[in-house]
Amino acid sequence: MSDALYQQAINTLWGIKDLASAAHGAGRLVAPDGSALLDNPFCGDRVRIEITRHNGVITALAQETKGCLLCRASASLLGLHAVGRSAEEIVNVRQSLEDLLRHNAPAPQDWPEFSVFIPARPHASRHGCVLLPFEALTQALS
Amino acid sequence: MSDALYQQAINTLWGIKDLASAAHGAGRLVAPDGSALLDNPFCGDRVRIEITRHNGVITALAQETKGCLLCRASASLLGLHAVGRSAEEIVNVRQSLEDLLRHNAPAPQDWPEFSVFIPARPHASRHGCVLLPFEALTQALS
Amino acid sequence: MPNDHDVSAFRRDFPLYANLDRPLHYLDNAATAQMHQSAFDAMRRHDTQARGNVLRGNHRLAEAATEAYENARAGVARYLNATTVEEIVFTSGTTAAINLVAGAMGYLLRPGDEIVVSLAEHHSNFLPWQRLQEQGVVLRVLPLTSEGRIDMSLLPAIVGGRCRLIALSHASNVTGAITDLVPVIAAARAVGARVLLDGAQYVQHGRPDMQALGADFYVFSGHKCFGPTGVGVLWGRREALAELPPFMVGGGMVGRVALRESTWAEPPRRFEAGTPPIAQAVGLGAVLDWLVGQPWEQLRSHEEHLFERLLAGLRNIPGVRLLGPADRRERLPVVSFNLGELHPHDVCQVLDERHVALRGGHHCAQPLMEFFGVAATVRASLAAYNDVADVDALLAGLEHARQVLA
Amino acid sequence: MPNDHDVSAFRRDFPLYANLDRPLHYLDNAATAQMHQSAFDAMRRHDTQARGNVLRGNHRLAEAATEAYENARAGVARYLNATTVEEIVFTSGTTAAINLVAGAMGYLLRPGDEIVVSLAEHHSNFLPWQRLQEQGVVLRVLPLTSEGRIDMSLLPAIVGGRCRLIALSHASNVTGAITDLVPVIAAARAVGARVLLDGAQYVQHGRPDMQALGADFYVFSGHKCFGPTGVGVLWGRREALAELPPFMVGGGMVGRVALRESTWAEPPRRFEAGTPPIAQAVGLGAVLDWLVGQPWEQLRSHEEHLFERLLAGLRNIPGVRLLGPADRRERLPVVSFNLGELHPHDVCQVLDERHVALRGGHHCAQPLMEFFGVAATVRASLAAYNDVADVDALLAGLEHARQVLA
Ligand SMILES: Cc1ncc(COP(=O)(O)O)c(C=O)c1O
Ligand SMILES: Cc1ncc(COP(=O)(O)O)c(C=O)c1O
Repeated sequence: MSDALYQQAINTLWGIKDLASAAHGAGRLVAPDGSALLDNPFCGDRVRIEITRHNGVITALAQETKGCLLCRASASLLGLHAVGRSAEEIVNVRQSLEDLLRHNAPAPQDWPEFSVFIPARPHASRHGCVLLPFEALTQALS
Repeated sequence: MSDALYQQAINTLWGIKDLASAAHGAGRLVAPDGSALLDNPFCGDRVRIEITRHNGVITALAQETKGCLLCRASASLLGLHAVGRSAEEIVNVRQSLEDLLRHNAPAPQDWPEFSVFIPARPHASRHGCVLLPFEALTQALS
Repeated sequence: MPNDHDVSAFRRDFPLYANLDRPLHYLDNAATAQMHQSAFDAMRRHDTQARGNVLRGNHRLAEAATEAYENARAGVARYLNATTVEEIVFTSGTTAAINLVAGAMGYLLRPGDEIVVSLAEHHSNFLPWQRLQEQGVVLRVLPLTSEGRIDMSLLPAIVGGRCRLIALSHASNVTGAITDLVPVIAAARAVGARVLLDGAQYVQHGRPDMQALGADFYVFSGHKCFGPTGVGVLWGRREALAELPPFMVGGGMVGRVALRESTWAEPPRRFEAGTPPIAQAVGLGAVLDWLVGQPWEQLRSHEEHLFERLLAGLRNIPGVRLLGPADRRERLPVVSFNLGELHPHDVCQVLDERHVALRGGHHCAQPLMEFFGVAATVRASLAAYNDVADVDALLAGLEHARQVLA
Repeated sequence: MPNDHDVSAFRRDFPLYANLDRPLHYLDNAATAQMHQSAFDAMRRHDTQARGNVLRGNHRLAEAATEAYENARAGVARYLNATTVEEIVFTSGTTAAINLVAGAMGYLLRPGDEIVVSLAEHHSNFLPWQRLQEQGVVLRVLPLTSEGRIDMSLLPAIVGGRCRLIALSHASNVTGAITDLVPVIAAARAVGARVLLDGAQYVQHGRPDMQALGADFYVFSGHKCFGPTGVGVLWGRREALAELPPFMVGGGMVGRVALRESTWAEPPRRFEAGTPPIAQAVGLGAVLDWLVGQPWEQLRSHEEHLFERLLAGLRNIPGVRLLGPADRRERLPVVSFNLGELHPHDVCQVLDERHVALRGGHHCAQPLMEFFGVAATVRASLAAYNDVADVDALLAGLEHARQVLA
């Protein structure tokens, strides 16, 4: 890895770190309509997502994440942007995230922070960390 | 393989063929003291050995062999030379035969026909064919 | 020659042929085929540039190893025309793959459930099912026609309401007979039974199409289709794999492990306990990527032409008894025979002196040998790198064996 | 340097090192070690000169393949100081070998029989035993001391009259802790139980002596001792193997196969169903032939020197928590640790950018992670080709990670 790339990775890591530390939506809901608890079998990481919804739209989301920076940053993004979305939109955005990681797709317009995950592209073993919160939300919605 | 070696193999094969066709000791005993039925798991070959003995010495031997030339020649040798031997002698001679095949030992003086098996030395997969009747006799004696 | 297959060009990519210090007429392809250059190259590249454990680490070698391993899975899926890569499980071979399915199903079967096999199966597709008898499963055996083909007229009588699985070879390793799958799949569907096909022999001679065949499980070995030893494949239809518990358990196939109880990963990982045969899977993937691009019409017509010549020559040798279907189109280029009363081992030995590699024995198919009333046979099996000289050396050698041994 | 081990000379025989296009500090040897030249050479020689199926044919390639395969068996027996070659069974790996013993014993165990393992086991030496619970076998788990060593003071309480087998790692893949075998063997002998040792980690660092250890089964994998993937070994004491039925069944391991019932071959063949990983066994045999001649004192003192440096360096990093025995002599050069609250995956990622290959995760030892109260750790594991630069790169990288991630 060139020094430039390396420096970029570090910078992005800071972006990820900020997102992870912000921990948007951290906590539990009192009376969730749906919830899911998911493990990453490779590292024992664990994400719990709880939601309420109304008329098919997410009205509240709480996440509890024991995981790496990538996983926590990803969960934090859900806390930031998931409210107001429908199940369908979440399925699509999960796909966009996977496409960004696996197929070099750009970040979708309304989730611009996805670009912090671009340096994870060559690290297929980490894609699961990024996707885990979105998998959990999809499950909580179904 | 050189033509000379090849010719030698053929000639020896004739020796084996003669021994096999002679089928010394072929048949069954009316009242055997010991018997054994052994299979070669690779080809389905089968040898039955029956013996009578007196004072620890083989007094009669019959063999029934469904097998290849090597196996039949070997059984035929038992028909020729086993009577009059003790169990101990048979254990030793079985070992001599194995040594001849695996460790380039010469044929023992009182079983000179063992030398027909010398061309089988490089063919480890055939050693079992040659040894099978001797294994069966050892088992019949025990 | 009726077609354009250039054997000597084709052989150039089989390094064993380049290393010979004496002639070789290799006609034991049903036991093990020679390995193609693509497998050598892919394995060497892997072991010198991307060696690491898979699915476990996130350093670059581990990432590269995982990528290579998963690419190999995709290559297998392509060759088999599988619906998804998740339908591909790497095993250590055909035998391990069949034991996997039998062992896993063993956890689900109840006494009185039935498994149907045929009398023509290789021991590897017979014993794992026979062994389920110990837990009260009933083994039902399809009989054969006089040609050694599975007698399909008896399917309705034998495949009953308790049948859970029909396990048959796609093609016989003794006679080359290709199983007529249409009635088998129909009979299984009628009672809700699964179908496993043993493709160990078939895969070397063509691409089986998972979406067209209608089976639920398909198994084969790397070493018989020009790939490495130590690796094989279980293809399983998604629903069929999903309902199976694991067979072997250990690292890499779990959800959570707790002291009292553990949970399993989804297929295919559920069935790949421990470090898989990584380099070997990569080698097999490369070979199948090569095979997928072969001009199959041409290869097949080449094999058929040789096989025709071989069968005609064998029929001309006095005292030869040929086993298997009379119609060449119903079989792979594999033939078993006996030369009068001559013992197959003796025949093979004499032929080996003439550089013709055959196999003599029961070919791990003792029930079939018994059916034919023989202890053993001589078997010749062709691959796409064989040529007319190979066939003619065999035929001449048999004439010679008849003289020497008779 | 306190000894004469010449790392750069040693590395020359590991082709991966010659192929690097960037630095590599490979410290993931407990997952997979790099492959030695002898294995490359032996496998290539085999596949280009002696490729054929084993134990089955009598043409020259098959004879040569069988000879190479059986020579490999002899090489393994020599490395392990086994009594006879018949005590060596080739498997596809450690996990397969343990599943073999557990599956075969499963046919013999009665409800209420007990199996003893420890809390420190790799999933591969835990799940196969845990699964026997389904048939009424009782799993008893040896607890650990605070250092993560097996608490031998509890042996008498846990190894009772119904104990049939004690299955423990010879050395832990997480902490490197070497199991104190003397009390284990004594406890097993006292109740007539068998002992299985999981040598997956140990074999890379020394020769375990089967005649001295006193165990009944010993298992390991080729890929962790500089050999190929796709092959492993089960050593079994002659009487111990003789009493086991087969695990997998199929071609090559039978006596007679009949429609109703079949008989099995003697060990080791009884346990090698189907075509074995021939080339891989040959590669492993070559590696062990090379290892057997290594100056072990020198290699070990080299590893110890590096490990000392590594441990001292780790202890100097603020916030590092080291797992495992404090006494270096009680462990292999393998260490797990955490850096404050930093996630192991993040740490490994930052280190990978600095060309240091580590492993982060639960290391297929979730019960042990739970014991230590962590979800995952970072693990560094040394091999004889590592050098001071590798250790220093790791230590500097960790400092850096602390700054970047904290
Ligand atoms: C102690 C221990 N046991 C068992 C295994 C399993 O070995 P394999 O994955 O080669 O089957 C490993 C390695 O993963 C190990 O470290
Ligand atoms: C039809 C058939 N099934 C199963 C097998 C077993 O394959 P393997 O020995 O590679 O496991 C073979 C080959 O030996 C075969 O020809």
